[in-house]
Amino acid sequence: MLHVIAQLFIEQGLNGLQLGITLFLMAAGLTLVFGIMDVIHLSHGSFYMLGAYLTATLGARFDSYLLGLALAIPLVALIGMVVEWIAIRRLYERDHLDQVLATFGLIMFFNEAVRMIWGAQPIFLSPPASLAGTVELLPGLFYPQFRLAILGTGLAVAALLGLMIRRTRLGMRLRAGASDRAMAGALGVNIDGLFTIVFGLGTGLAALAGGMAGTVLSVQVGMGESILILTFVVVVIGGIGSIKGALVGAVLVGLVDTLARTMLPVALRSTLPASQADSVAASLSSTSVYVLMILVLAWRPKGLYGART
Amino acid sequence: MTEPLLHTSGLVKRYGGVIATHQVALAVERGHLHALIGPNGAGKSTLIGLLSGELAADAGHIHFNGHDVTGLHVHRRARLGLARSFQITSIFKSFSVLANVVLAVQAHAGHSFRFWRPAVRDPALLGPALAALERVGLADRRHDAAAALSHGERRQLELAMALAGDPAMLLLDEPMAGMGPEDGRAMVDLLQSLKGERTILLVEHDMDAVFQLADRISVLVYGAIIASGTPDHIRADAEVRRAYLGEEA
Amino acid sequence: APGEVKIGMLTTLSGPGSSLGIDVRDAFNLAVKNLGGSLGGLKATIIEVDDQQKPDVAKDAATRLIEKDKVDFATGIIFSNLMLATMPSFDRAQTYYISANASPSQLAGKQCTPYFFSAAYQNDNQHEAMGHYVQAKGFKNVYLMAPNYPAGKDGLNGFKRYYAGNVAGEVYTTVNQLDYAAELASLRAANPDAVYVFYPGGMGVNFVKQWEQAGLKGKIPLFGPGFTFSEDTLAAMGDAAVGTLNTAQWSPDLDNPQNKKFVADFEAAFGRLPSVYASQAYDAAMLIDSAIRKTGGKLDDKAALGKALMAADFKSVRGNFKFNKNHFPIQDFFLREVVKDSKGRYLNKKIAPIFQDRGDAYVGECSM
Amino acid sequence: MMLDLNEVESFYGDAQALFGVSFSVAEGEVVALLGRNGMGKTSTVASITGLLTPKRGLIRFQGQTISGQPAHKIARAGIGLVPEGRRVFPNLTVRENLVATAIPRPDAQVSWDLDAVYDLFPPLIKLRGRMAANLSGGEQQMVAVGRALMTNPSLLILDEATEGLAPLVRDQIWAAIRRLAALKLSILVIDKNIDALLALAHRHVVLEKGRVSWTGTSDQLADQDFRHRTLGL
Amino acid sequence: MAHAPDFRRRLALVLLLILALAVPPVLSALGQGFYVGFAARVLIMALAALSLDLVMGLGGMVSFGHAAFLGLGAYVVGIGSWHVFDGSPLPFGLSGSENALIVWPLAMLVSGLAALGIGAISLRTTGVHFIMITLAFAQMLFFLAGGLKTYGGDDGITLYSRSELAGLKLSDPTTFYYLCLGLLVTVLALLLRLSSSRFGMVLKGVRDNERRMRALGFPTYRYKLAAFVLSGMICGLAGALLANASEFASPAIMSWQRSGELLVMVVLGGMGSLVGPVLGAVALMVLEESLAELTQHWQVILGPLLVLLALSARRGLWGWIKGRDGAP
Ligand SMILES: Nc1ncnc2c1ncn2[C@@H]1O[C@H](COP(=O)(O)OP(=O)(O)OP(=O)(O)O)[C@@H](O)[C@H]1O
Ligand SMILES: Nc1ncnc2c1ncn2[C@@H]1O[C@H](COP(=O)(O)OP(=O)(O)OP(=O)(O)O)[C@@H](O)[C@H]1O
Ligand SMILES: CC(C)C[C@H](N)C(=O)O
Ligand SMILES: [Mg+2]
Ligand SMILES: [Mg+2]
Repeated sequence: MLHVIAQLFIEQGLNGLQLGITLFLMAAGLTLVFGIMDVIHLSHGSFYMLGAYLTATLGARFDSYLLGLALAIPLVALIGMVVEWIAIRRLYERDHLDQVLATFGLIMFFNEAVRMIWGAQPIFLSPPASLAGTVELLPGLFYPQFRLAILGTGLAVAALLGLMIRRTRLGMRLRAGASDRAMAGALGVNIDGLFTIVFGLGTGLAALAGGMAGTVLSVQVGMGESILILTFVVVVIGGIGSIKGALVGAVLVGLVDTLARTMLPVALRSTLPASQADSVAASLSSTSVYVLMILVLAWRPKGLYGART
Repeated sequence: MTEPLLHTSGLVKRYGGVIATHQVALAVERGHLHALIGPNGAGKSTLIGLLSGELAADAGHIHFNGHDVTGLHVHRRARLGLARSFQITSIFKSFSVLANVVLAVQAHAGHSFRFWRPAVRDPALLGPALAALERVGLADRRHDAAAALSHGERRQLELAMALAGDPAMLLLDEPMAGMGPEDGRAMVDLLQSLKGERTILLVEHDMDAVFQLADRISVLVYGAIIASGTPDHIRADAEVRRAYLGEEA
Repeated sequence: APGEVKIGMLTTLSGPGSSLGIDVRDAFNLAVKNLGGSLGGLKATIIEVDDQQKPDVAKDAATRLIEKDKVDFATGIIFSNLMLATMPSFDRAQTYYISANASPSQLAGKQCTPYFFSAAYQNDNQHEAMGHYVQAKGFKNVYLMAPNYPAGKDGLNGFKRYYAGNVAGEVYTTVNQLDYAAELASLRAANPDAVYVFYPGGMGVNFVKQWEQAGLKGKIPLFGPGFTFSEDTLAAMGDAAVGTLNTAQWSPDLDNPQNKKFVADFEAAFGRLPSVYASQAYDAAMLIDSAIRKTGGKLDDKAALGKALMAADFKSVRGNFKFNKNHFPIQDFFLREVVKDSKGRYLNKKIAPIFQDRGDAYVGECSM
Repeated sequence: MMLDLNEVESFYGDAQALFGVSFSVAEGEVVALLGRNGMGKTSTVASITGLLTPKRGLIRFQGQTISGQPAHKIARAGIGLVPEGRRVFPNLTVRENLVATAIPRPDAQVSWDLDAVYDLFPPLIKLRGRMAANLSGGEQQMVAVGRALMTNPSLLILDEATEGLAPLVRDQIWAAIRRLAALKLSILVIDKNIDALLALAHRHVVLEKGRVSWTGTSDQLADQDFRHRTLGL
Repeated sequence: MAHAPDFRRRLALVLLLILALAVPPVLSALGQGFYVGFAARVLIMALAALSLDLVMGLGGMVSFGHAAFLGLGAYVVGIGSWHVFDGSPLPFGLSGSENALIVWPLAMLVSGLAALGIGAISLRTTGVHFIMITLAFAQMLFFLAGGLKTYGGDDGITLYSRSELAGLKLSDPTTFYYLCLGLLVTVLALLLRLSSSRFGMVLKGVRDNERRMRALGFPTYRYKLAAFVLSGMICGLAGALLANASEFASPAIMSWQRSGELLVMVVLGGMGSLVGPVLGAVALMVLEESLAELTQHWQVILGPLLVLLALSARRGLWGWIKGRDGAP
């Protein structure tokens, strides 16, 4: 009995982690755009959606999920750069509100465009057959291979990004440009080019997240919004502009959300009828991450690893 | 002698490891212009910050005009008559020059929970504001946007705002920074004219100005006051020459 | 306009629930097409609106259909929560609502109204049938799952009405939740001897796929209502669903002439097999047609129209069909199995009857 | 000519700041830009460095036209700027501030690197790991100067580079500038400390209301009452 | 000096008011009676946008969670009427009510209190963090509302009848429209006056340079909080009206997209001008409605339109109508 509970905990922990990793891939991209370029990029979720759709289509076209994903990422990154070049670029000097307005418009556009191209019904994406099975992590603890693959990928990306921002000159120039574009320019940094690349990187990561999440959830219009807000929460908890923060924040949020979602009902059932208990639990657990965020901000107004205001 | 308008005892401020202010005991007499000089990073702005209340002291006490203001918020100290200007200019860019000063006056006209009467047409605010602008010589630019002022002009606006509240004491952090010789001289004359009428604590790297204006000078090095006295006495001080003045003066 | 009848087709055309709405819309249009573009001799105009499976959107759309488009009948709503949000509007406007699916207990009982007719079922029915079967098979410790909304509750209530054994767990997930990893982990830990899930549309697809990915298929028997294993989603589930048993009032292989025509026409027109929802919509159209014909096209005589509807004077694709006093059907329910046929199509086959002339548990509370 | 301005007119929105500024800086020449507050010194600098794009007129640097070019191209062409009001990157450490925008030119006769800058401003050594936001005013000023030197410019522009510096440090900076001048680096300098400029600059350009009102040598300028009569300085 | 634009501004205001008054008769003349209800809803959103501009435009506090107050207002009305319908009593011996004179002020009170709580915490942060923390609070209320099973959970409350206001028949669209218009104009007038008052100056000062405000001696936190609460109350009133307009109250009202729409309306119309947001609301909703008539894919047009607006219209519609004017 006891080991069943232990296993349950581990398994739920893994589920939490896996949600966390998806969030991280989103948050990493967003924290670059949001933290470093100081753009409130609401349409970040749209690129997550595009990533999922393109993975689905291309995957079906070449009937290989992995090939589809591999093609979708650069493609979405490219789309991202074009969007940056056309619209986002003009928003850097603007205040956050124009950014909200514009990227809000972008969400509308992408959602509707996708609806026109792919239709309003969700597409169901299956993981590659090679990863479809389960692994026995502990005796009796079976876990889907594909979800483990998602975990691994995310962690690898985290490491690479951290290095890029903190160690390389590219990273420094980015942060410099973020705090004073004009000055960085006057010192010879081609900020526009730099930011275009970062934006591409961010959207590429979003595509990766979307392509992987598409198999766990489903590929549908609006999938971007549902994750976008959580992503912002992650970024803020972790500290805007900090990749490390994004990772820690994402894992925290993932765990809190999953554990709340599984433990709260159990707790409440003792007092309420099942459906009551579950809806109360559902609403409480949905708020849990926001409570977490507010607590973190109360304790550290700039987030766990936040430097800039 | 009478009790000083402002005096501190055992004032300490740490930034993590850095000790920016170390056991500072400073006394500023009523009506004096007291200059605070010292190398870069000595802790002058920090001290100003502590006095104005923007920074919280880690230890020690600050007495102003008979009150212990150590724990008080910035705005409470300002109400008691402590006004500061900033080393890096800090104004309301989207406001007109006049509105900047009006706001400064309003700050001292009791609370601002007044929802009806237009503030900029309120004589109670307008009078003092114009007076302050006259004083710093910006009256003729009063309708321009503050954003359109040049660096030096902004410094003048800074001072006008500090004066507007008719404060008992001015904390001026490098008011002459970035002023050309001409405007610099104008500023010196202005401060000259304020002497006696207001108590002033002046942080400045322009030694000509300092030695011309100051009644007393305190020298800050590594957060501690290493010397304090009359201009002549300071000019003579070998330690000060070595640590700060160098060949000048 | 005289000689014309306006139908408001308010249904779910986007999101995980859209496979249902699309079947309902297509089948209804098919029926109208087969009736020569008219209903009861009146030229039929169908105004199509997507409710996005959101109560607020549905409520708003209903108001528009009534006040702006002035429709004579409304139909199409898939989900009971939307039905309950909108019915008061139809009620107040005295617009007949002919349900092609959503049929919540509230409207069958206390809140029953003359302006609501269900051409589908009462939400509990399919679940009752499966509860009856699972009980008969002697399962003692069953784990129940459903979306947390009125129909979810109706569903599990229906199941428990006939299943008397122990409930290993009763879990209500949020509507349109798509990742069930956490729930599956808890389910496994509870180790039940059978699992019953009510997950229509995309929810079902994901649940069944993840059920297989988690390695549970074949380890624990999985049952559901016809909704969970329905032709609109079977293709997406693929082999994961093959062999599962479920219960419904209709199946593509029902052997009656109108059904043979319906299934054939539907597949010809849309290149896919109809689902139980499609069958309900097709009947809804036929019902409206019969009623208008009875009243000789007098749409403003609401009372006469009500009587004509009540008569249900049409040939249902499920064979025998008649209305109870609460305007909900009395019909048969049976066991189905998901199979993959020679043409590679995934579909249900009727296996064994369960209920004859089944009404519903709430008719007693209805004061009509 | 190293730098050559020809009838440059610049605007902030529709407020004109420069009304046709013309002057030039020869190779290895130190030119001082004088003028009271609000006369257009910084605007001139901004126009040269591309922070402000001139509406009319021409700016040429080492023969090629730079007016209208984006700021980063101009900088890469070899113009280093110490801006008015420091503008260090607050969210970078001192060291990062110095290296982030560095342009190594090993071939140049004086090539600035970290060590060279640390020699010039020893206080920065112990501050190298500190976020620039947490520096004192003067410390930031040192970073700003060092940062510009690290781009190894052939024309260095200092806009109030000694503002807020203690006399000692100020002297060090003047000394450094002299050294650079000696090494045939062209320099355009704005400063309130006329005496220092007299000792340093070959030529002086006085701006008045966005126009060049006088140019001449230190000797002419040294004449006190001439200065007052004609320039009001 | 600033007279010409001032006159132009007044003229524009008068014309707008006349326009607004003409809406119901014109519509019913065109046999488009249905749209009177829509127009009322536009005015209600305008009121909400206006309340947002008070904190955002004047005070520089960008709240991404204002839909929460809209929702609270709506729920007060919804719950009031639900208990009338269902007969069951409320806690603290209260009983359900549909009397506007009781329910609407209550709605303002409740959202005001919520604003007090949310503001008290959120205003400790600034900038982007403020944006995000207000969003977080709104999301919390959104999900909590979804947990109120008794009041329909995610599916919300259906009102069986509108509030009663001394004699007025609010169920009549035209009456309801004029009531909304009256409230909107009154609030707008009050806020316009407020914006140039001392209180208004303080808010604008905070928006520009809060640090300096404190140094000048303003206890800024207090003023910001006061503005936030006032804004919350106005938005709550809008919520109460909205529940009546759609005879429905559900968590959807509090969704972040709704908060986003409010932001869009404000920026679109011209932030800080108070009149602007009203125009912004009208423009956005009318645009949506008419595009939706054109094609079901109207968002693919509206989206880029918004982008263009963000990139071009710096001072918003109103700035463009009334012409430029000097700084305050
Ligand atoms: N936020 C901070 N965090 C850490 N150290 C700080 C911070 N602010 C200032 N310091 C350090 O405290 C010391 C005093 O700084 P301060 O600004 O008071 O110097 P100052 O006397 O005003 O110098 P200057 O004349 O150059 O303005 C400096 O060494 C500075 O680096
Ligand atoms: N950002 C700006 N927007 C509008 N006008 C400006 C701006 N900056 C400067 N000006 C105007 O341009 C004119 C020249 O300003 P500039 O800063 O070039 O003078 P300056 O010689 O550098 O003065 P200072 O010695 O005070 O720095 C001034 O009258 C000022 O009002
Ligand atoms: C079967 C489900 C898709 C719909 C359910 N019967 C309801 O009324 O909501
Ligand atoms: Mg200082
Ligand atoms: Mg200047």
